[in-house]
Amino acid sequence: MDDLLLNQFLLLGAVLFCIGVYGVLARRNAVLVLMSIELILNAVNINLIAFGAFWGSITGSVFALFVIAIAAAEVGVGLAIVLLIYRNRRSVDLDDVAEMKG
Amino acid sequence: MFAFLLQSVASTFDRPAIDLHALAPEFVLTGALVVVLLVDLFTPKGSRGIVPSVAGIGILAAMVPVLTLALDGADRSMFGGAYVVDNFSLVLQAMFLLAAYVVVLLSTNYVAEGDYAEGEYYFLLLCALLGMLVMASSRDLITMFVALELLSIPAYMLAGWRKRDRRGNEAGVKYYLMGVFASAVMLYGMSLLYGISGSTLFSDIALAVARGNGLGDTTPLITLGVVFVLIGFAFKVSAVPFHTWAPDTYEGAPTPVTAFLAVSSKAAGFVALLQLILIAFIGRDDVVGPLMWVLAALTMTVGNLIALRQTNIVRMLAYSGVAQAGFMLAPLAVVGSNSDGARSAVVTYLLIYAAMNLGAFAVVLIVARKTRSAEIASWGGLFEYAPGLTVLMTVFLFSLAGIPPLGGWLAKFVVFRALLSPDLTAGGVILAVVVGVNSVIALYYYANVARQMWMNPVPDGDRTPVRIPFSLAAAVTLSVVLTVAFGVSDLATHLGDLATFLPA
Amino acid sequence: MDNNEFLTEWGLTLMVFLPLAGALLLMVIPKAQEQMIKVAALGAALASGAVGVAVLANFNYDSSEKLQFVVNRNWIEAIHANYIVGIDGLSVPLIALTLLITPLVMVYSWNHFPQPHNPQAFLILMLVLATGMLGTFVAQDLILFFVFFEVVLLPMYFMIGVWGGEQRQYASIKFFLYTLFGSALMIVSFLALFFVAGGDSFSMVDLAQGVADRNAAGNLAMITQVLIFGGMFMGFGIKVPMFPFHTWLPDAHTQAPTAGSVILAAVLLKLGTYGFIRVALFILPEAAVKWAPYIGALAVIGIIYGALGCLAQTDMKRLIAFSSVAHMGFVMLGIASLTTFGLNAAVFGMVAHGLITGMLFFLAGSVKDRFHTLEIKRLGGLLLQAPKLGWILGFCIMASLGLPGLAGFWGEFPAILSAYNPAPALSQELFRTYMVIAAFGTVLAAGYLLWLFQRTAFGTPSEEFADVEIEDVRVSEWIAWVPLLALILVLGVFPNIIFHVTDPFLTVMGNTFAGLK
Amino acid sequence: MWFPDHAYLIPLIAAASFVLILFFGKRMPKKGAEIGITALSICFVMALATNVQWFSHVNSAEHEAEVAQEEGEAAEALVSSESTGSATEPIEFEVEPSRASWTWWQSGDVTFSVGMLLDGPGVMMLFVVTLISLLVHIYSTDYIGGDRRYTHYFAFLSLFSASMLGLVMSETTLQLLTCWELVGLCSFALIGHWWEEKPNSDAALKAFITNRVGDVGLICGVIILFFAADQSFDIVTINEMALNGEISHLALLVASCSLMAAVMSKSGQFVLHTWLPDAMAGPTPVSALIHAATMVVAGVFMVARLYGVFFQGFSIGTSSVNPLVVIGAITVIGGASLAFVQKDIKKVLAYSTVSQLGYMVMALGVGAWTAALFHLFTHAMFKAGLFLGAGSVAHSVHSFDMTEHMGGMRKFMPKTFVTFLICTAALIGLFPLAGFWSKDEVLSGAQQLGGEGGYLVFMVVGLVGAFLTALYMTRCIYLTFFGEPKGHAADAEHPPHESGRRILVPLYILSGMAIITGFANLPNSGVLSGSPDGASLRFEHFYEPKGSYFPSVLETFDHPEFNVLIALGSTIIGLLGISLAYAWYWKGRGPHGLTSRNKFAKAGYTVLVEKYYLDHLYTGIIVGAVKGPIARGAYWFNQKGIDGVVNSAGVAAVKSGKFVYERIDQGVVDTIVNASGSAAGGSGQRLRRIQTGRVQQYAALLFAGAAILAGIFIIVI
Repeated sequence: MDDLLLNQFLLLGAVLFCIGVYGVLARRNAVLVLMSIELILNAVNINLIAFGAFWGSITGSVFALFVIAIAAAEVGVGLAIVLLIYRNRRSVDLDDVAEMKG
Repeated sequence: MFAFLLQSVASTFDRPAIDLHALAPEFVLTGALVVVLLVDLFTPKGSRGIVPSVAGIGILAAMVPVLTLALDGADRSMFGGAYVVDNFSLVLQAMFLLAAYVVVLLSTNYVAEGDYAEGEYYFLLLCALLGMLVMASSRDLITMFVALELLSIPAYMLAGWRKRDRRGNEAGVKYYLMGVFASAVMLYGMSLLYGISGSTLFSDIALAVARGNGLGDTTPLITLGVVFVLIGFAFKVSAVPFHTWAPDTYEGAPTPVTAFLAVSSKAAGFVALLQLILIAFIGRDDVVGPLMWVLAALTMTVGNLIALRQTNIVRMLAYSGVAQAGFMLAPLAVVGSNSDGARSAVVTYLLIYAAMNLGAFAVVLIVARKTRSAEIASWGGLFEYAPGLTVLMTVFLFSLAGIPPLGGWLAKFVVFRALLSPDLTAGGVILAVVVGVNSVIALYYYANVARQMWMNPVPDGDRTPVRIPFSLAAAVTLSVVLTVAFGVSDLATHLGDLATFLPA
Repeated sequence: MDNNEFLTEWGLTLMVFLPLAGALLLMVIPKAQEQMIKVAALGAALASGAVGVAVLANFNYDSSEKLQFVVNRNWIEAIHANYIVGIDGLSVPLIALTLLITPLVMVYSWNHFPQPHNPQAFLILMLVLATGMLGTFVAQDLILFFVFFEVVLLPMYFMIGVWGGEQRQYASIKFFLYTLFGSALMIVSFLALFFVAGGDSFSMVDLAQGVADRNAAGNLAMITQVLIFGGMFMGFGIKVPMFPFHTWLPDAHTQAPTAGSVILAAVLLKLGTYGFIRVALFILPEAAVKWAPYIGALAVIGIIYGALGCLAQTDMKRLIAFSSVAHMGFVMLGIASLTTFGLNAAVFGMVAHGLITGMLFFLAGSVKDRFHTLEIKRLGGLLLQAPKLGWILGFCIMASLGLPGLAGFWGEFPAILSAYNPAPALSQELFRTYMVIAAFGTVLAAGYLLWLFQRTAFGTPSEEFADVEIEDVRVSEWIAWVPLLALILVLGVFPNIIFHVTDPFLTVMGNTFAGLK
Repeated sequence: MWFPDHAYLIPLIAAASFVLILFFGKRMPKKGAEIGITALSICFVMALATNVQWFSHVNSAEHEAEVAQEEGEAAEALVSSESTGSATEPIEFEVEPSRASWTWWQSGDVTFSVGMLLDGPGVMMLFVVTLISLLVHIYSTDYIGGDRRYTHYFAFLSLFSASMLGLVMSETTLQLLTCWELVGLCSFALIGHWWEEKPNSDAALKAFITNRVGDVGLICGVIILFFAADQSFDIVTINEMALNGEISHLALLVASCSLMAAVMSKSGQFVLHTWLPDAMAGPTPVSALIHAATMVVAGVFMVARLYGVFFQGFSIGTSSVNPLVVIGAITVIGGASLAFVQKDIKKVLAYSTVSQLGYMVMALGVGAWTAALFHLFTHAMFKAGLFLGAGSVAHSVHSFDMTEHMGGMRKFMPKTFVTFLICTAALIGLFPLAGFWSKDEVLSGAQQLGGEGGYLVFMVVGLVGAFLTALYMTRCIYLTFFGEPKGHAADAEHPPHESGRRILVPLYILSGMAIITGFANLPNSGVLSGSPDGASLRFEHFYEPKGSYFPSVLETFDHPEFNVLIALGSTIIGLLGISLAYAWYWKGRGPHGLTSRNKFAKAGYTVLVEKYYLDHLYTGIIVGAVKGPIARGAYWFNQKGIDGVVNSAGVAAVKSGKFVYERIDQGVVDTIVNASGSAAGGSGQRLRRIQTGRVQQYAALLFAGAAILAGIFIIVI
């Protein structure tokens, strides 16, 4: 993979990362926030794969696989927590989850 | 591409030499957590106390190979250097195990009396502990990432363990979301580091980071990677401005879990920071030093100032923990001129901090059993009906404040020492003064609690003596002995000096 | 011979830690056994005192400039801190003072512990305090010194905070924070010093040598030394306390229970001045020369300022507290002169102030005990109602205002004397100005002290107390006071008792400064 | 020479008496008085013995010198036959003082000693102090018998005696300073003896604090001399070095000026004299002992003791004006004019004491050392007699107010009257009583000594003072012993009565001394040059130090000679004063309103009728003027001006103390401290707002922090 192509992938990763961050910050709905997180993690994955290809080593891909697997677990836990919140509050609006402050 | 991958894997794969002795702590612990699950499955609902005992024994059992490895003394390196057993990892593994054991002691009554899922609780605790053990040995980005998630994901669940409690939920979700955001930022940084060096091994990264990789000026990219990765762990140690989750989570989480987060999880963060900074980023102290300087100064100042205003003791301890993290970050600011001193100082501080902070949480737990409140005001007049407990809490608090001859002062001392040695630098001296001023501010809120206990009347007039369950008594005793011993002997500093890395 | 070896090896350690052992013992005695607790506490204090006396008796006074009874053991090796204890002529008087005051305070409190009573806790704190104070005076390793120096904070904090007056919480935390602030900067200085002096030992002697060597080699920047001294100045200066760091003192003294005030005045303040001589001046003589004019200035400001503060007081105890600012000003002036005279005066001043102001606080406590107020306006005619108490007050006031023939004089006069002719490196004109100002301070001292005496002891009792039966001096008070009163007189008549001990060490020091240009 | 060599035992005996009275006094049958009297008797006997032995010591020293000189002359005669005239000149000889010394403390290689330096002035003072102290002890047993603090009183008398005796035989300036303060303490305690009343305790405080002001000077002076004399407090050394010129003139001048302050406060010189009249609040015997005869002369004694320093520092021998003489002169006039308007008999005597102390200081200022000490000596006798006499009267009428409760007392108390009269005559300086001789020497000194022009002005001042003395003392006599009894004195039921023996005997003794002590220094010059050697100038002979530490080694130091004109003049002036006062009080009529216009008319009307027309006129103008506006003005100035300054200095100190405390200490310094505390708390409060509780804002902070930090580091590095 040459430099130019690598840069395009990296740019894509960066854009995805920013979109993810925007989603995380802007969405009220907890589920949407979880989805935005996935975007960020995928941005990382794109970077890893791209770099892996650039270096011609599999380490990047392996890393990406680990990220995917763990992200799955993470989102699982996340959804469980969101579910708990929904049970107790009948809402998944993150702005409401602000009892503790200061 | 997939075929290419398969092919390359097939061609280069050799079964790595697995040193069973080196991995024995992890194996024992894994075994223990399986046993915990099974025991929970097959014991009747009523018979409590078995699961925590098993967990405790499992933790102590894992201690045995740590000790044998320590006695053996040889450094071991596996998986192409991705996983090592050296003095550093052994000292910290021992600390993690001991701290976790104290957390189990703290949890026993709390979990049993609170009608929580006991088996799962200890299972998750041990999982997180396993992650910490791995963290101490990892010298590779992937290993470190896995270890981090292994300790974090169970921690998210534990934080939200009181599932019918709205604050419990809130604690969980805040910790979870912030944790994931931080992980994401960190991962992004890791991907950049990998991209620059083409390897996930710290030793390789160190070379690339220091010299560049011959692909033109990649300095900004390296800087970005370094900063992002460090920020990911700065979150873990609750450094300002990445500390925001800590007070809310600590307050909402079950108190034993809070203790676990405040001590073990934070220590894990520091372990990672030490390894990254001292091995992987050693060539970029021009970034790391100032970054840590800023983070340390910010963290201790903001943490202390906000702690002044807290009325809830757990929340106060949370902010105090933030401030303490600032003190621990301080030596890393001079990593460029005194890397050994910085490492030794942080490890020493971690050991002492674990002892005194766990002790403080233990007393909080005991007192909360009577007062049913975490408000500092409810501690009024404790001295009148529980003088022993008051003295213990006083010891922990003033140790945290850094008053000699209690452990905390030695912790502060090694920080000062690291900052000022071997030559006086402006940055070091100024930060030392900042540390000094901050420790005075910190005294105020610690002393405030002492004031409540010693000098104020009992708010509700209820002077019935406090009943202390055995496990909590054991935890407190262990903590106080260590807190005092660390202060008057060279135990902690000695271990701190001992915890050296395997030479790369 | 065996005895002597044992004493050399263990004497100081035993003396320092016996009170602590007593404190631990007290913890296990049931709270109800009050008599036993008191006896045990006093026993511990006396045991420590007995060991101390044995040590002091075997001290070789002919070579009191040398450290004796030195014990050097490894302690916290990782930070090069060693357990080094030893005494020389500088520490001996202060140790003796501490050994004396502690049991006396206990005896004084014997039957009237301040509210909320609890003699057990009170005595435990007292014993811990004793260990801290004694330890500070014997420590010859900076880290050990620092630890002991700080150990006294906690017990005093609680003593003020729990057993103190109405504003006790404010006063206690103020005391604590202030002192800790100084300590924090001080420890930074200690460390900097450690690295500057070679970085392999915290022993004071080694550090002094290291600094001297580097100074001789000319590769130690003066600014570094001055800054390090500055950190120590904060630590010790707050403890002394020097103007403008004195504001914790009136509050702490006023609010503390009698026993606490006495110990605070008698010994705790001396930790600061002792530290100045033992640590700051000893290790950093060249920086001391640079600082001396400013210390001298603050000292004389303190003398006048403290006196003016006294004149404004309406509370007897607070007045006595403020007078400490003035008196410690004389001590600091003596130190600032950097001469043998001045240093001798300073040490004598420490002891004298300890005895006299300690006594005055005892008296204030007893007055409070009887009249339940210390407001000067409401008092009066003490000499009529309790003549012995009144005359003792008069005696102490005379001692405090520096009447020759009583101990206070020997702290003041030689200090003023020394300011006339300070060390050669210092400006004579400046210090002579200080001398005149300090001399005028003695007038103000006479003013506020006699005014106090007139308003409390002279005249007739105010209407509200006219018919109240006031008990004269009690037995426990006699026991506690007679040694102090006797010492005030004896030291006043035979000052050489102390000068003889302190002089050899301080002469060596004075000669060091005399050699600096 | 056992007694002079062991004279230090004398103060020790007195000190022991103090301790014994303090601890056992109350249990003794006479409440401790017997201890004090016994001790002081022993002291007095020892002092007498010391004096006797000292005389023979001086004589033998002189004899040895004579022998040596004769031998020398004999040798000289062999060479040259011319050896005339020298035999009549006084022989130069040295008298070794008795010394004893112990190490008090040491610092570095400097040793500070305490000890005894006993020479002429010391021996003389021993006699004065022990005699008067003994008499006062005896007198007091009656005078304050039955007082509730009888024992304390005697204890302090003993302590005072010990301190004063220690002071006069001090070996070092430091020891002098110590005793100086101790006598001040005793003065404080005894002035405030009846401290139940606020004025008494006020007076005590004023005395102590005013003296402290002077002590600043003493401390500074002592320190300056210490370093000037190569780190020595030794009085002999300091004097010797001062006289040798080993100490710079500047140092001596500054030291002398500093010490002046101490003299002014202790010896009641203007402007620090104001405590002395107030000190009359103490019991009368105390006033006699402390505030007339002994303690107040400590300043004079100190100057005499360090005369080498003052002589050189103020260039006394060569100048015609110096601080000592000026202050002394002001005090002479000031004190005397103030004495005039007092109603309180003790205050008359107090101001008189101030005035007489002025004479002594003035005498020292002009260089008449012997005259000063001689006047000190005689003054101690007759002034103590006057005070005790006044006490005797007051004891009988229970008041000190001459205008309200006295008058005509001579009928009730003839014996007291006679003694009082004798002492008054001595004070006024009537031939041949004590005051005549001593005052005359002072005046001669002012006339004859000094540099060019001499101190003539001050001789005039001395004469004016003598005149004023005659006036006010006569007035005092009149108001007390003549005229009609008033107030308590007129109380028919309890008529005043003569005092008992214990009061009278001291009075006899003192009045006897007032008669004879003048002859102690009978001049042998001028018209009296025929007086026998063995009887003239004995005081000078025995009590003036002879050695290298006394200015007599200098050429500029000299002794005045008897001048018959001055003697006559002063006597006439004294008599004039008496007669004017006599005319005014005894012969004068009506309310003495001659100062007002219509009374002038009345006086004019009686001009022809009255034989004493001129007398009336002069009395009216001079006495009236002095008694009226001038004295009142001076008194006003004294009370409002000088005393006002002193008092307002106190008030100002308290006020500034309040200001400093409230505004600066609590207002600024403490506020800064507390404010930094609340600032910390406040910023904590503000920082808490970061913690909104909203997880997305937390996240924003996280990402923003990451972005900003990364951005900064990328750009900067």
